Amino acid sequence: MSLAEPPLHEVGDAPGGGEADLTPEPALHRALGLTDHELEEIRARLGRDPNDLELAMFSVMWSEHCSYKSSRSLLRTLPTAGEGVVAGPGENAGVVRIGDGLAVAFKLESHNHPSAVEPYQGAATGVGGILRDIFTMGARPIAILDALKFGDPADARTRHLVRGVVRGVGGYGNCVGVPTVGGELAFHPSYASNPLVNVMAVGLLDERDLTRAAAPGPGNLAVLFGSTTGRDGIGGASVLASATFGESHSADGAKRPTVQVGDPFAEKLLIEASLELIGERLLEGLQDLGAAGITCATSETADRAGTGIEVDLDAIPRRERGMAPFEVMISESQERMLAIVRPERLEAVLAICLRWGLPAAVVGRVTDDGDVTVVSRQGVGESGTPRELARIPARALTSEAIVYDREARPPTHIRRAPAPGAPELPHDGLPERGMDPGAVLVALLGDPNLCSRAWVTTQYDATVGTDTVEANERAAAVVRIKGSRKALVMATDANARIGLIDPYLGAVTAVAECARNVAVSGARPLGVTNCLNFGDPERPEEFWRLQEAVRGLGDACRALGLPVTGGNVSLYNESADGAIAPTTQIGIVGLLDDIEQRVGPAFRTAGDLVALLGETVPGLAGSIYAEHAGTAPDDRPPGVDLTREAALLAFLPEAATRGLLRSAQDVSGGGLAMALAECAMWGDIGADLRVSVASAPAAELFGEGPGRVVVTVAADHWGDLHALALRHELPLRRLGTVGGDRLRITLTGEGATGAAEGRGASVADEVDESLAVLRHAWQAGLPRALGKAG
Amino acid sequence: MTTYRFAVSVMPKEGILDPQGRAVEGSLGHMDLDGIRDVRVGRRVELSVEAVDGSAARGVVDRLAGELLANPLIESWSVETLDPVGAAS
Amino acid sequence: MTTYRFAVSVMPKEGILDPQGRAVEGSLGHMDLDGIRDVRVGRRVELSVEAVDGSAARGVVDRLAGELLANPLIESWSVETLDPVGAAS
Amino acid sequence: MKAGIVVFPGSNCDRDALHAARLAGMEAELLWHEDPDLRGSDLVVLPGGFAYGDYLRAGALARFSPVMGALGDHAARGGLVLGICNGFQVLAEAGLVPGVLLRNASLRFEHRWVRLSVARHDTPFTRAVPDGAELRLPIAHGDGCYFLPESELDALEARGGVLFRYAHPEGNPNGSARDIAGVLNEQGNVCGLMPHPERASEALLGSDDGMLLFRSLLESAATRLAGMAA
Ligand SMILES: Nc1ncnc2c1ncn2[C@@H]1O[C@H](COP(=O)(O)OP(=O)(O)O)[C@@H](O)[C@H]1O
Ligand SMILES: [Mg+2]
Repeated sequence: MSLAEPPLHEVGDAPGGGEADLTPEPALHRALGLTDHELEEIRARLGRDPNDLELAMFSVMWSEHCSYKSSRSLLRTLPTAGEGVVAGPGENAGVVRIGDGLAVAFKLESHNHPSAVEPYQGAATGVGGILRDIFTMGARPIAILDALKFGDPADARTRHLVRGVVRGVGGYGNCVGVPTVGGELAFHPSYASNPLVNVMAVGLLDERDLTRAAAPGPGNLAVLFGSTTGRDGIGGASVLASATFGESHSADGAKRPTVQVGDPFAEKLLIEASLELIGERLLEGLQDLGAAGITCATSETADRAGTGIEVDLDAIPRRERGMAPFEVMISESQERMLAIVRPERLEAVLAICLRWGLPAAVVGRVTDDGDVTVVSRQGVGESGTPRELARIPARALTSEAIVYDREARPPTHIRRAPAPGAPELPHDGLPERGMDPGAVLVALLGDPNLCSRAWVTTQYDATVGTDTVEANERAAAVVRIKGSRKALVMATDANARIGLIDPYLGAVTAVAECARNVAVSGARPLGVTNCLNFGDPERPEEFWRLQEAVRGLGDACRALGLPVTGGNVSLYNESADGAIAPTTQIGIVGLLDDIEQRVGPAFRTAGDLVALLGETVPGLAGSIYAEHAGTAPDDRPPGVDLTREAALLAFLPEAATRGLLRSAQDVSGGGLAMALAECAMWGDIGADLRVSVASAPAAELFGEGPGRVVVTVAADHWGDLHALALRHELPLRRLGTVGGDRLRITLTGEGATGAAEGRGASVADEVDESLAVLRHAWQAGLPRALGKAG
Repeated sequence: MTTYRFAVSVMPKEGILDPQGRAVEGSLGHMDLDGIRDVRVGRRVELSVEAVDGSAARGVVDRLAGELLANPLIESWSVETLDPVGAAS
Repeated sequence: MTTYRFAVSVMPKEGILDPQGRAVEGSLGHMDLDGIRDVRVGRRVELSVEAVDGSAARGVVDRLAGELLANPLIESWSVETLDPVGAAS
Repeated sequence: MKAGIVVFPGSNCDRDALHAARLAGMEAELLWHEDPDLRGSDLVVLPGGFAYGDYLRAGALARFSPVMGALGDHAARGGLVLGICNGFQVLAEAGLVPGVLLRNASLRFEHRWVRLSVARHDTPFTRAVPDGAELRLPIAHGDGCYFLPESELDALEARGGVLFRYAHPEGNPNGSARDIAGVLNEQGNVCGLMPHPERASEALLGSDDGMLLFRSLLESAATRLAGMAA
């Protein structure tokens, strides 16, 4: 099908920024990014001075990315226990049982910095990395969701990044044949020089295939298969070369590209070979190679099994000649896997790799000394006894790596959100003079953050696999499971605008919205994965934001009874213009027991009743509307009532199972009016509605307060639905009926025109637009925002 | 004004993985062609430039190659001058 | 056995639409580069061949180019001999 | 009837084709590209995907796989061959159907639902398609722009070699000459098309129009067998 290859390099500012380029310093450990304190800690763990190779291995394993040294203490507070969870944080991906002997594996991961440097390859290798985490567990990847965040779409640099990243996600995902069924695309100024590329992958496995990333059984062999090992991804550590063979760093840097090129074709072969090896029961353990390459894979698998691994450096298949030991040990060359194999099964393993055309080699063996050792015959000749180049206790590199308790300090003047049920403000204080709700709705439909994503999604193969039931432009994607009536429902959400005002509330809001998005289809959420995208944790304000977000994540998951099964942390998302908006990306997978009972978002039949489930709370801060209209200083984002969210999560599946719902659509970005417009556009049928305005029209129509769902119900089911809502203590407000080819929303009640005029504003008291007008605004939004967007 | 014709070669940088080259090598076995190694696949862009003189034209090509045709992070490029008529055919 | 290195250029034939070439021309506006015309985007493949002598090596390359690297219906190709070390960089 | 679905390294719609063939009631199995034995398949399907990553040119490397020789003989004997998307590209590169598939005019990968008009109903691939019926199928490709020199296009159309065309309202998604979405070889037993009938195999997935092709193949195989028996 092709277009797997990158396009001609796009016009735009030359890619740059992002990576820190270390210039050699007298003290090698500093040049490698280790502090003097960390060097002491290393000495303490070794009981001696590390040599250069060991120092390089520590420097990558003790990096924030691999060691989670700033976030570990926070992550420990997250709720991880849950019904059916068979693998949680600590594994490559979370795994939850779904019955019939099946389980689902899922995880979110970031590739922000590489994508800022080289958008196509950065995004492509991001997809490759998260897919490996899924099939390493023994699961066949069945879906990809991409959550993308950029700066102002009018900016040339942003357009270059958007095009590159979208092409990269598609170029890789389309080629490996895993459908990209959903995701997020958001624009916010804080991402201008630091885009976010978070990718979620979902896999399906037979529970018996669940594979651990461990290296048990001294005497077992470590087999490296997949691509060969090159000099890519060595980055900062390349300063070592100057130390190792006195090369000038610049000449040296030129030889070591920091950009990694993905090979989706190799990944596809890797998927098939790995799943075949697992299916044939040939492996004791399997681990993907990501950050810190072989060093990470060997130390993590050894540590998990309480064993050691001796790495035979000379046996590692290379792409280039003359690679230094440290280059081989920390190379981040893509599309590689490490398998732990019993000697008697080696032949069978190599045969399968060969059949799939994948280079494979025994690169070490499991030992009982708990150390990762690196040996080589170079210099001693074939006959001579191998030299030991490095010996480090595996756990010193992983579970016992350095951990920090960073200082947290709330920034001065941050606006806190009201506690649930706090007294309402008199009004939202927004300028309303001359506001025509119809015109505002059309404007919101065309907003880059709310409009159709077709320009992106048409570049992704969403139907490969013949399981995709719902994809894209939907609250959540629905992927059926062949041979059963079941389906998996998946969504990913974040809320940067609220996170910016209140990181705690930002995380809570994202969890609530994501769970709701899964539940509106009638599914029961199974678990939560997440990606914490924040700034420099060494700055107390930034660490406070991270701390608050994790607290919100934990509170929300506990209140909704959802286990956190895994995730990822991306820190130092900063640029000259400061840190990005605190971004807690949430991913949730839910289970639908009977695909036939799924509920879609679109209006279906004329005469059906339209109702709003949940209650509108005041507060417009953090909404897209507020971005257009401007918020008053005393305004706050709406709070989240987690008890009510929990009730929604219980109500929706029950209503769906009992067949009471014709449609259900979550109210979020753009508010109630936006949700109603989507239901109408997607169903290609209008509605005639009356909305009584309690506080202010803007809050009623465009407020993004959580806990609300637009539902339609056949007239003769109204009673039952109402009774069910009562039982779950959920307000259910009738708005009108489905029909016609216009969306008509008449505002009533003391908050409408009259009251508004009382406040000196003149508000048109109805929305009355044809579906054609709404659809046009919605579809034209993104191409316009990106400027023809070729 | 004279018209000059150039060919810009854009190749994956040394050390950068070249998936296409590897795939070609991998499939050669099926073609019973022996002895082929180190295959690298890149792009060749031919174009005409109208300019006052050769060095002006060359300047334009160099900018185009460095800023648009090649991605300096992963690709290296070189320029070759063709005779006005010439093409790779 | 000696190792020879070649570069094969594969270009779209005259009259074959070349959307990539058009795209390059299309983006020239953003770069205020004038006088560029007739842009054609093709492929350049560099490879080494081990053979008893130059003509044997050349024979291998010609076969590879004609049967695999180019599709005669839409592409023309030409071979250039490089010095063993050579690359586009 | 027996269908064999070829698995090249990088094929990714092989299991989808298997699923659709079985749904249609065929006996179907996967064939490994390095094995020249077609295992007595009446129908050979070259599935969608990215054989050899589509590196160099879509289908260019796959056409040298050992199975392709056997496929050529099968086709020459009048055996049925269906190439879907990447499979179409492989057939074109191998010269088993006329034409080439160039980069999409948009220069982008295009995934969307399209409508196909069916030019003939007297072929083994379309006999079960009701007259006048249009097929709703998804496309998912980066190189689907069908090309053939003008004169040859006329000849192709004259001999009824154009089987499927992109139809309105969605229209031509990739710039294909004369809206061509699928073609037939001279003998009419080898068909290549860019859209994915195997993905439109159940209403649940958005359409089951694709099954009309698989049912057509099942019927025609049945009548052939009957013919041989008689
Ligand atoms: N925000 C988070 N919440 C829960 N678990 C997390 C989070 N971040 C990381 N983890 C867990 O820490 C482990 C290491 O993460 P990571 O380095 O991304 O794994 P990998 O190297 O396999 O991609 C994983 O098990 C991951 O699930
Ligand atoms: Mg991993």
